[in-house]
Amino acid sequence: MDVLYFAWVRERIGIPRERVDTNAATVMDLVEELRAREERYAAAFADLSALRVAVDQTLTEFDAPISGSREIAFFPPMTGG
Amino acid sequence: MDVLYFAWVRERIGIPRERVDTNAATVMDLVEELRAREERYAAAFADLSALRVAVDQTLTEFDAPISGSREIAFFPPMTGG
Amino acid sequence: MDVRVQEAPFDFGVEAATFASGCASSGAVVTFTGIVRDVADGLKAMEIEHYPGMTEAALSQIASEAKERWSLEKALIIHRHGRLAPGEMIMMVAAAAPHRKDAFEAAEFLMDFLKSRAPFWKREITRDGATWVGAKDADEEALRRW
Amino acid sequence: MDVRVQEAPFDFGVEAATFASGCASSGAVVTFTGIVRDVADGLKAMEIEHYPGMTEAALSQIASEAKERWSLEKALIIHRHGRLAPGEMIMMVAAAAPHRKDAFEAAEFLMDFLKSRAPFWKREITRDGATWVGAKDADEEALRRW
Repeated sequence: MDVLYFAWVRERIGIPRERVDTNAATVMDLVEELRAREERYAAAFADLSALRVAVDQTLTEFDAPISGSREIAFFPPMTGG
Repeated sequence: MDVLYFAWVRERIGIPRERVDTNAATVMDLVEELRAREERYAAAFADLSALRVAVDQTLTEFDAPISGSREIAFFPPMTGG
Repeated sequence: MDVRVQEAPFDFGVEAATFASGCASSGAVVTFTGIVRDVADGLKAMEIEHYPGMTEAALSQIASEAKERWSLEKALIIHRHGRLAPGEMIMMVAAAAPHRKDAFEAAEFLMDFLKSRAPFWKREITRDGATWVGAKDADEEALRRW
Repeated sequence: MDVRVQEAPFDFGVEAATFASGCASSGAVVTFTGIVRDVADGLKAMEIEHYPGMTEAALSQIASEAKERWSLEKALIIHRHGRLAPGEMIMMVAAAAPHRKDAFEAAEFLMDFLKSRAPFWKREITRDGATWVGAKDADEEALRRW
């Protein structure tokens, strides 16, 4: 699936998006896989209360299932308007 | 003093303003004097809950003093905006 | 602070743009515009009577109070009188503040006071004649918020 | 219903006038405009990142919900992204309803959701560098009203 990063999450990880092959069942499982990869991922995902997640462009929670999803995005709380 | 009428009060009394010589102490005293004049005044002032009054261009109550005032205006509740 | 009482139409787009372009230190601009509704009840015109002198004084006082209560950078009130056709703009208010909550509240405050404390009286002209618009209880109720 | 996400500036006066002129059956039009504040803290620019695709979907959903809840005749959202200078307009919303209370509430609802549910992220550029704007508790709080 495609994993996207925005704002300081993008900066910390260093790339705006990447293709990830995973069998993760939930967003949280995917987060654990990413955290285990490298320090920059561990740093970006250190405090989940400072992060939001969208699955296939819809805001959701970290315990949401992701099997069959095409696009997971991680970002800080939004500041529009 | 000058007495002004607006909206349906003006229509009922038939004139937009007039000069009134009075020794009325309060708005209410003036209303009683006007009521006693003619049927059209009595009709216009029949229901004071449907009327508002301004003394020298400031909204006030019917028991307000008017000695020394230059301009008393009677009108229905306002419908601006 | 800018208060205008006039019979002539105003250009809402120009007024709104001019107001907002002078608000660089504010961040939040709210406008309200009232339009003569063009509904299928045979309304031919809206006539607005006012009390020259008192109108300007009342609007200035309302605008000053709003400016003080919400620390507005600017406030604008334009209100027309005379005969208006359906679709014409009756009035507008605008408020500029550093934060949106203040701009919204100030604009609502201006409107609530304009509705029942500024000396305007509306009359609807239809095929069947002319009818003075009655004050609404909801408008009097709205003032209690402030 | 009209939702636009764009890098280019928009003409607030033209947009507001066009919106209001097509509202003859409404009577009440409220607009909100957000401007990059030009305050004395050395802000050189505001950069706005967004999530193409999700942004448009989120704004359309917010506008649809507002339109339904307040029986709006029309709703408009324009939101810019990219680099903006102090004094530039970031975004605007507009809502047209038969009565002022609905138009005000719908515009506030649109703003409250835009602030913390539409995928935009602001970054302030000053002489000292770039800082991501933090989400405000008050903005999250504001959503509970709805």
